[in-house]
Amino acid sequence: MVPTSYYVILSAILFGLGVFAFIFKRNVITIFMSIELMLNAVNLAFVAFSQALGKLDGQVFVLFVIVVAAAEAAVGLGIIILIARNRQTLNVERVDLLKL
Amino acid sequence: MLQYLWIVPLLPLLGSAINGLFGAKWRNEFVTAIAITSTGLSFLCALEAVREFFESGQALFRKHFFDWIVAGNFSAGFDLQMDQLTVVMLLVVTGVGWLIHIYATGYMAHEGGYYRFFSYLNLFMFFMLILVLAANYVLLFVGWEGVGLSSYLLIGFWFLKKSAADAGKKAFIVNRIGDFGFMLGMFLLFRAFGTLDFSQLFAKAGTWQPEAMGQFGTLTVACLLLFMGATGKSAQLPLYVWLPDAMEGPTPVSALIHAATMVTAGVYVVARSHILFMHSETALVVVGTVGCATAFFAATIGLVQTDIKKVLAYSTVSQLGYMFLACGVGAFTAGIFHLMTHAFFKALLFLAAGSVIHAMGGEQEMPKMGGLGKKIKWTYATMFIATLAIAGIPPLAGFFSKDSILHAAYVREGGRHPLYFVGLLTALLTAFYMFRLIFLTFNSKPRYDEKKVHVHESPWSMLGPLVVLAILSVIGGLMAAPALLGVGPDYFANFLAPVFGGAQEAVEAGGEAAAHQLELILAGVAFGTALIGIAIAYWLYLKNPRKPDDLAKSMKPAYTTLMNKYYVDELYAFLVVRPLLWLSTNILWKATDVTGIDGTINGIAHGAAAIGDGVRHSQSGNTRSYAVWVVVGAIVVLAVIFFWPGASKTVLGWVR
Amino acid sequence: MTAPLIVFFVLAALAVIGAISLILQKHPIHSALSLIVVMVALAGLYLLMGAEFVAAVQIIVYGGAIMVLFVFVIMLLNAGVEEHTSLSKMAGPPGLLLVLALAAFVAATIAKSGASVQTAAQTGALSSTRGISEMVFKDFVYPFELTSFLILVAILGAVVLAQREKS
Amino acid sequence: MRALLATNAELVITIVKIALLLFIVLTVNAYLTWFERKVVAHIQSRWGPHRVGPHGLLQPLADGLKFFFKEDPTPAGVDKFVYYLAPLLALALALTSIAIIPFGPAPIHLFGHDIYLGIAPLDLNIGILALFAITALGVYGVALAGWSSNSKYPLLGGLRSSAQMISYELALTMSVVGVLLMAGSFNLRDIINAQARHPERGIFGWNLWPQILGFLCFFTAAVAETNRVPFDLPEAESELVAGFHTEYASFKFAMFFIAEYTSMITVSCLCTIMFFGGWLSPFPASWTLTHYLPSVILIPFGLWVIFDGFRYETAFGRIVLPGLGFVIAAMGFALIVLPHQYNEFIQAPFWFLSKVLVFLFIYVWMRGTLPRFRYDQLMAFGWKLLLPVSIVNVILTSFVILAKMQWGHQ
Repeated sequence: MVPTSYYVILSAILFGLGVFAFIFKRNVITIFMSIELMLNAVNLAFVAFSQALGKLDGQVFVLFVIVVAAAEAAVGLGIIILIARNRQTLNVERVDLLKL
Repeated sequence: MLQYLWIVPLLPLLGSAINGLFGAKWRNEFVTAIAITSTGLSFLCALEAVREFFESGQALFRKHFFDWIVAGNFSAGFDLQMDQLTVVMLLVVTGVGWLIHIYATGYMAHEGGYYRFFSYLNLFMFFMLILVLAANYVLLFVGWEGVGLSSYLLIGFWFLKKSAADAGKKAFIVNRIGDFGFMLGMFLLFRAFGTLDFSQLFAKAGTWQPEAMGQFGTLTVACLLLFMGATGKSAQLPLYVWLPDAMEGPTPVSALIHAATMVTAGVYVVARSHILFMHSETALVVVGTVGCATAFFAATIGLVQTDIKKVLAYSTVSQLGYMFLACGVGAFTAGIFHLMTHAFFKALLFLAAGSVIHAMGGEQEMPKMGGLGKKIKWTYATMFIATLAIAGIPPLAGFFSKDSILHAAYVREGGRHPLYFVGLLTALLTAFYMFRLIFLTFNSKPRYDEKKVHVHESPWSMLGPLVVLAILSVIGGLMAAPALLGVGPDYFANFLAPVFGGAQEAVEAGGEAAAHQLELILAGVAFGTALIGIAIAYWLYLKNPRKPDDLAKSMKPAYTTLMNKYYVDELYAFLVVRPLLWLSTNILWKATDVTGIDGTINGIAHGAAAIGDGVRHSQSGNTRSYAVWVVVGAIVVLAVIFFWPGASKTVLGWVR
Repeated sequence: MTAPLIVFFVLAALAVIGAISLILQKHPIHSALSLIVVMVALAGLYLLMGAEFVAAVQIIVYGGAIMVLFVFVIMLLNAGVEEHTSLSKMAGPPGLLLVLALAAFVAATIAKSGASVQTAAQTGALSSTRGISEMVFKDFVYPFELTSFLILVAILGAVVLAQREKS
Repeated sequence: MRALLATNAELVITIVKIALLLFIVLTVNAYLTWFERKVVAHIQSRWGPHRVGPHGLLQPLADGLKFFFKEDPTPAGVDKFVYYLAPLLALALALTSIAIIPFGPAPIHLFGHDIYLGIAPLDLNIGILALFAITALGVYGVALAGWSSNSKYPLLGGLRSSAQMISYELALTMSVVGVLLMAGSFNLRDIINAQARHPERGIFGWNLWPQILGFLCFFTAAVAETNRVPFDLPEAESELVAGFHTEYASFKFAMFFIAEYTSMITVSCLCTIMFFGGWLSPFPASWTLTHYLPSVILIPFGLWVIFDGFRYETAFGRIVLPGLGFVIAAMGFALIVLPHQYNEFIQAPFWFLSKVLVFLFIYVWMRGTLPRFRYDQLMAFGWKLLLPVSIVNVILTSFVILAKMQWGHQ
């Protein structure tokens, strides 16, 4: 049996990497992906705890997270398409004005 | 109907609402129908309720309809109650009110804002009914303020006329002063008894120790404060000033509000809380003195007024003074009795005066009238009856009520009788100025241009109420007659006995036989004085009409003083109004409002702007900088969880 | 070193490497691919933990739908290699520090709590699918319906956003 | 050596199974191409391949050799990594998906081990879900291939395919839900056994009848998932040259090819399992005579092949065909003469494979007859017809099941 703390620490590492990507990357899409990475890390922690505690709530919650992530991806990518269409760039540093 | 007592006040409210909301578009007939039916129905309901009340034979009926205010240990429900006192007031209000409504349909027929007028009038009915039906001081106060409001609206009905608008404001403000005292009184009562419900409060108060003369205990103070409210509402010294000006309003309003019903609210309140007053010698004396003084004072002013309505107004003030005098000497029955009779004949007087004004095409100055008696017979007849009544000529209503008051005053303070004699003198004055009015208006030769003004009798919608009221003022007092003649009890007193039972013994002190003897003598004296007054008036205004002017010239200072109503308004203007204006202009407006409040608010706004201007620069618009901030926040949170020993446990708790 | 442990370490290594390459890759497509690797690895971990259903959903939704959407958008916008600006170069080291601090804190907090979590009952593989379905449709039925609405709204929003305004 | 075998027998068995399955699948693929070309040719009243070997039977071998020995150019400016990754991904996923299919109920007893037909463990509770997961990943092969080869036709193909596959995946998944509800399990074996609840009904116990809607949706969506006619827009020769694999040559192209045919097989297997009772015989279980059907089919077929071989023109054909025919006929005889349980054992795979064959034929048949959709038609069809219908199917099914539970006569 794998100790739960292993899973949790792995999820912590993944989360950290996600955060780093979130700060470090410049492409909107990649930043968005790093958010997904963070979500995944959290999901891992959820499942790990649910398995450790013998309760299924964690897994159910993961399902909800996934659903929300799907919705978020749909809307977010729509927005990204709009940005790319209006500003001809995907670099967040070039997208720092509210008005054009 | 007794179980659904709330219908009685509700009907006028409905009428008011309907007229107020839709009346503007309707023809006057509809508005009339709504107004008359609503008040009439409410009158019928009231009659039915009274019938059931007597059938049930209970001393006091009260019903809790719903909780209105419940806060902590304070609770004021929408409770209505009915006892004999309420019955009297209820019938007077609804009955007279209804008559006056009918009258008004004729009087206001050609006025603009017809629907508005009736909407206000019904609103007034609603509040007045609430006032008389209320079973606790809070609800009563609602009615109290409500009638104040509607009186304000109606006085200022012709709001385009500056004098009218000012009169409305004056009435409102002066009443505020009284209400201020009234509220303080309520607070004090609640503080002392923990309730404002009549039955509970009086039950508690009945057990208290009566407070002797000059002893200012809770009850005394409370009573004085309540009386302050009463003086405001019922136009007693020193707050009477608003009532004469209130004559700016349409005449039916003067009749209904400023003669029959609203102004008697003060008397009603004093009578309603008679138990409190009976427990405080001081309060009673104050009430009696103020009432007596007002009666005399107003009567003197009334002597010289030339405006027909002004005369009536001052007479109203003085009659109200009578009522308070009665209350002051503990004869609440007599007070209420006079209240009722006065409602009849004073309403009649006003309506008749209105009819006169109508006939004269809006002329109110008596010096420009005269000799109308032949032209408008009905008005003349009815008004003459009313005058006899108020002058105290037996066997009309006024005689009995006034007589019982004087008798009570005499009996109450055995030995010295200042109140009694002043009252008597006032009776004389009353008779005088009333007949002066009659002679100036109806009898002497015409002093107006017959070509211009063609005098005409009013329509029956106006005369009908006059006749009814005339009948009432004739028979209104007969209930007390048997007692006077010694052939039976005073039915009115017996009728009210359940309410004032406690109070009456004080009056009935002294042997029965002696009392009756005395009563007859006093009645005779009163009658005599009345006759003297009439005689003087006759001699002055019919025999040799030159005389009054000579008199006026001969005693100029007194005359001018009376003419200017003792300069009371000017006095108030100097003592109260100007300092107040100065205060509000310099301190409240310039200093507090402009400098203080506005300054603070603008300062806050500018501060916010400045801060925003400073912080703005952290908003670079660069997503990743925001991300950095998010991460920093997360780190701080984790640091707290990590370094604060208790927290990690809690986190575990969440994990579990 | 039992079989599960070996599998765990292999998958964990895959996940971490994938995440790192997500950061290091210059081209969004490559980042997306590395992210897919991470997700598949996580699905494997879920299987290892006996959460079969979650694993399947992870791959179907994340791998099969969301990431495809990403790839699709990247292709559609023909996103190129991301360019560097002086600012972005500058942002690296402090960001790294921050993240290290964050990871350290998380790890430490877990290390504190980990022991006690270990003591919890290790009821490993329970028939997750049936149980999950019962929970979703009994205990969590309202949140579930809510998510369905969320999805609907998201679809509409995406359509509204992405459609060219008629001009 | 023996020790190793003893300790990780399971591992060894699995590896052997995988190798075997790979070999079979690849061969079947190869001959599937031959089959397709023949059938289409006959539909179009042509002969099809008939030069290489008798009836062109060696044509697949020739093609294979050609794929191996052709030059393999890499276009300029492609994203190398992805360009190489894509075909691998496609092939790997296709082959993995087939590993989940169970081919028979009963194990073979060998070296004291129970060896089941099919690679996946018996208690793979998420069987169908795993399959869908793999199919879902299948998009990447096409999409990435299209994108990475840095050329407009492939890119269009890739875009089309990714859009198309996502769209039809929904319908695919939803249409199966009905079956899952009826079986109450994701496990493929459970699903098949659920259809055997009433052995006396035979073919009428299959999911096909209650789930006819589901079946239609499923099959259509599956065809779309495999990018086959009439949904082969990603590789629409007439519009996009060859769609996503325009830039691929020789073996990498072959990978895509194999992947496509493998997924065809997988889908056929799925249809069989989901709706056609898997390895169940269409006849009521009480009938034992039908158990000799394999022999009854094999023997005449073998005899015909021998006869056909004797009157074949080339010497090679005269040698090979009779041999083949003899083998087939011999198998048929063997099933009769050998002990009873062999015949019993062969029943399940026989039915399974024959049903799969029918579906493969339908695939080819459609390719021979149907025209291609237009892109917008495709999308409209997927979103506006398939998805709603499959959802309706789910609702109906669940209602019926609920009603049965309520008035429980089932």
